[in-house]
Amino acid sequence: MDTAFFLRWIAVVTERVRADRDHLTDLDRAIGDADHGANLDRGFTAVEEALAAKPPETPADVLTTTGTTLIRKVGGASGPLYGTLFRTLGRSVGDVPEVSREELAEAFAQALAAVMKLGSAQEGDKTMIDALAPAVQEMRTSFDAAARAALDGARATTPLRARKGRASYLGDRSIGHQDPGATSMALMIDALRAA
Amino acid sequence: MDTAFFLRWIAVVTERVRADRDHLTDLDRAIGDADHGANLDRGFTAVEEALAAKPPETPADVLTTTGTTLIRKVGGASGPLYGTLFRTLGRSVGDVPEVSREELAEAFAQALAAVMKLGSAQEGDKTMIDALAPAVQEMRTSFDAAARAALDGARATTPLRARKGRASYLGDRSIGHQDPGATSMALMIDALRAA
Amino acid sequence: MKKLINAVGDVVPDTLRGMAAAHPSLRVDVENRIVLRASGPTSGKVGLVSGGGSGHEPLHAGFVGFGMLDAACPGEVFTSPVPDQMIEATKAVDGGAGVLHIVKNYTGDVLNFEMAAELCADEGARVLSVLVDDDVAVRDSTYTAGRRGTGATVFVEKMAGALAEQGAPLEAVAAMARTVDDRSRSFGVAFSAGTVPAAGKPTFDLGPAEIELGIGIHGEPGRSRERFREARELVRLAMDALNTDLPFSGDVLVMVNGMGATPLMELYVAYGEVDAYLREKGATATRCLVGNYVTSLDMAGFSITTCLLDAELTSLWDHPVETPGLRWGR
Amino acid sequence: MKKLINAVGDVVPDTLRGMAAAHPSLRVDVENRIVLRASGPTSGKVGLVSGGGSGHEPLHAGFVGFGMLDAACPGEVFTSPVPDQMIEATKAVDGGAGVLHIVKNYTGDVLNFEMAAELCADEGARVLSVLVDDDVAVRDSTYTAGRRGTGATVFVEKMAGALAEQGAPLEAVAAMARTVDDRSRSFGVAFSAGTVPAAGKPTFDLGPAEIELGIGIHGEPGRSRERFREARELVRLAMDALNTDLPFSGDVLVMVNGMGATPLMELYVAYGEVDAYLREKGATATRCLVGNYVTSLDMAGFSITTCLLDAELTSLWDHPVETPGLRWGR
Ligand SMILES: Nc1ncnc2c1ncn2[C@@H]1O[C@H](COP(=O)(O)OP(=O)(O)O)[C@@H](O)[C@H]1O
Ligand SMILES: Nc1ncnc2c1ncn2[C@@H]1O[C@H](COP(=O)(O)OP(=O)(O)O)[C@@H](O)[C@H]1O
Ligand SMILES: [Mg+2]
Ligand SMILES: [Mg+2]
Ligand SMILES: [Mg+2]
Ligand SMILES: [Mg+2]
Repeated sequence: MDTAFFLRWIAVVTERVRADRDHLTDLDRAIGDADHGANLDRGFTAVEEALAAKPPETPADVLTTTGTTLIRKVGGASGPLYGTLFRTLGRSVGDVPEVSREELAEAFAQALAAVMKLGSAQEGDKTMIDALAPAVQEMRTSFDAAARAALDGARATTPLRARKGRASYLGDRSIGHQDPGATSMALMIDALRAA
Repeated sequence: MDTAFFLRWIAVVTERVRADRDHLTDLDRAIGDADHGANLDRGFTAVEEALAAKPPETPADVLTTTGTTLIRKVGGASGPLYGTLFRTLGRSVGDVPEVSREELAEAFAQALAAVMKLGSAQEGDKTMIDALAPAVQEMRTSFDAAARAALDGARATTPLRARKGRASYLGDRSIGHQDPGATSMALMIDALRAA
Repeated sequence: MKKLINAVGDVVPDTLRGMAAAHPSLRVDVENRIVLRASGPTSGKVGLVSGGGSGHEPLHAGFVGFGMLDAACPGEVFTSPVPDQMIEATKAVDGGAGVLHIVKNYTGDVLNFEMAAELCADEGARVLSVLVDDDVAVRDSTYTAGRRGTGATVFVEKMAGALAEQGAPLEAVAAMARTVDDRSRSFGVAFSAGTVPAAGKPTFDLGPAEIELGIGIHGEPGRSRERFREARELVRLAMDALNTDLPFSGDVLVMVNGMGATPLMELYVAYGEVDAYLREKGATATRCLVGNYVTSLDMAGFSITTCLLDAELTSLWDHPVETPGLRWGR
Repeated sequence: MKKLINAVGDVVPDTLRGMAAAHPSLRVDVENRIVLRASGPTSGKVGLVSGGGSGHEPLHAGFVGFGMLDAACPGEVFTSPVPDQMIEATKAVDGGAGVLHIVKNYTGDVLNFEMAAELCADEGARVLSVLVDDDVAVRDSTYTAGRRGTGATVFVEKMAGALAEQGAPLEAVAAMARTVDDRSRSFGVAFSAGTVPAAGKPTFDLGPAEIELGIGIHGEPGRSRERFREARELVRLAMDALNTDLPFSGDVLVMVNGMGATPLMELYVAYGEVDAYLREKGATATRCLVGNYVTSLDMAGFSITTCLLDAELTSLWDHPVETPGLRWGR
């Protein structure tokens, strides 16, 4: 997978975030503060501009610019978390023109660890980790399998009681709602298939 | 008409103000500030207490206590206006045990003048004067005639454009609503028939 | 109706009890509904008394203190107080230099203060009254009760209060109050009506894209109902109305006032537009207040009040003030 | 949605433009979203930086000035600011004595401030952080993100700000901030949700007799939905929650805070009940704030924050402060 692939991936994510913006915000209205869709849309719009302003030359360039821009523009919980995800992916794939699926899978494993460390969240805490962790497991098999795992993981957050982030303030009232961050994470993994 | 008559009159007014409280407030909501019913109810409740606390000995006593209490307790535009009405009635009938309908009619004429002077309102300004003035005209004929004239006068305020009081701020938007003060004034005149 | 109150009939005394507990600088007579400075009347100083319906907090009780009022008389919600309150207050603040009644122009306030002033004069007190009538939404003519008193009340109380604190005689304080009123204009816009506790429902209903232009502070509807617009346009509309009535020039004191349920954030957005408008007209906002000063219960909306300043007015505005609602310089 | 704004996307810069115009004491970098004292960094003084989502005005930008913050970093509405803002602010206020970050405990605020502090430290700046986490509605355990930071932020910013102004070193200022947080507790109640401009509708819907207990300041629902009650009961409920967590005794600083759409009148009614409750427990409200200090857009409701005072804290509270949102002593 070359630079163009990663650019397409980010483009698809940007487009889908824009399309799902209100849906993500609605999910966040139920158990958060009604801004997750707006946050990501603002972030990826800035990413789009950053990538257009200075066309990246390597896959790592795409990923690092994406991560740094998200950190600089999103704010909220998801900004540093998604920012760290993409920056770690960038750092892991290294300064090469092409990345294999195995290499990307390894980079995702490192990114998962970084995000879990930053947010000190575990699987089952009803966060984006619940979509990311199962996807990382399947990434070596295929993007299709990873996407399915992420979507299943996101859906499986519904019955959970949140233990991290804003939703945790709700206690038992967080039960019965799908986590917005897990939902957007599944969207991102799923976008790999369309890239 | 003796002291008991005037006590009955005030008692009927008190009772009807209480019953019509929300209606009067609703009229005031449309073209005022939604307190006319509350104002009069508060006032006549205080009048009831004042009359019970120190039973009056003459008609003038009933009327003056009523007027003074209204001034002390109602506030708003209607407090000083109704207060002045009853105080002027009291002053006019004088220190006698019985008052004839002619004497009361004369007292009402003086009260009308006092209220018009205080509020510098004319007939047709869409105020309580529009019920009081025609009633005063008919008072010498009969209470029935006076009551009819007051009710007609109150109803006739609906198409008028207010020129005094809060409703005047609305300009043309005051048209189409019956004036709350004219409505309560008609209620008071009408109560003479039941006293 | 979800209001943070106990019984509907206890709103005013409960509010006064809360104010008394919160502000040791005030002496609050809950039963007679009079709010005074705890320090008592200042000998040789003109006493300033104002009052009006409750529901406009911090006006008036929140402006009792050094450099502003000596007493406030709060009536029932949106209902003028009664003469007894004003008479007691006038007696309590008379430091020998006479007392000024600052009266917002509403029939009820005017009539009740008039009765009180007459009775005080009968008892030998020296009382002058000034009417505040700054609301340009009401045409001042023989066909209305005259312009309403709204936001300029804060300016009048502040600047007349400063002059009184500096030892000026009653006539001079009254003249200054009139000058401030003459130079001040207001215009208000409502996005939703407030709810009078005793009435239990909003004083008017607005659709999701409707607003009321030219509202007062008692929940009465405005002069016209129009479609909702963005802040820039609404501010321009209000400022045009003020500017038509009394063209802006030189230094201007501006208050962007929330009616009770408008976030401070939005008031700042509006203030930015006011500032830009004045620049366009070659005037300068040299002093301002942005916040909730003359409210109308939980009405959403705002009002803009302006006052054309000169050096004297500016220095009276800057004079120290120490009240629950306005404080600087000490 | 009727909001006094221009475009939904311009709310934060428009607010900052308005603040800049209104307060010459502030230097506002609208583009980078940083609010500083116009006077620049005070040499030898510890710099205080705070920040968080917008929509809580006057928090935080309204507390920049003598005796409180040196800088505020406003994020999007209800969204934590980004590290760039905090890094710039930290550089701008560093007077050589180090910088304290005052961070409300929300995952977003914590993560973004953490990243900023690391990057500042990399560049050689001396930065300490304190977390404000006063909201007793959230159980502080490994199963939550910990207690939220709400009303106590005002107390922390005020008292740590006073100590910094007096020339105390960074460690002492940080320790004081932690002490104030340790002694402070909050509880909030919503009558209606606010509307985030970008979302266009309220964050939750409540029936005519429903309230949310234990809300935060971001429009998130509370811990439970209950039936509406009178002020006395609601205050008792909130005060019981505070008292259970940290029993009241001695002198208490109290803030009765409106969430944005609650009339001041009602906040005074509530304050009266708070004062009575404390007396019952043998404690005394010796200092207080009643008004809108930590708002949640146009949410209707209130929060109560208390802090157990001692002589030192009282004197830090009384220390002069001159900010748009809080001012006394100068
Ligand atoms: N500690 C955490 N670790 C991992 N993910 C988290 C954590 N806290 C929150 N999240 C994720 O962030 C999402 C919320 O993001 P967003 O709404 O953009 O930020 P905020 O909560 O600051 O408003 C949640 O749905 C959750 O998936
Ligand atoms: N200048 C006036 N002269 C006579 N009646 C008046 C005048 N102004 C107002 N009113 C009467 O008072 C009524 C309103 O009374 P009320 O609602 O109790 O007082 P407020 O207007 O102060 O709220 C009006 O409906 C009108 O009939
Ligand atoms: Mg969110
Ligand atoms: Mg009325
Ligand atoms: Mg009234
Ligand atoms: Mg957020």
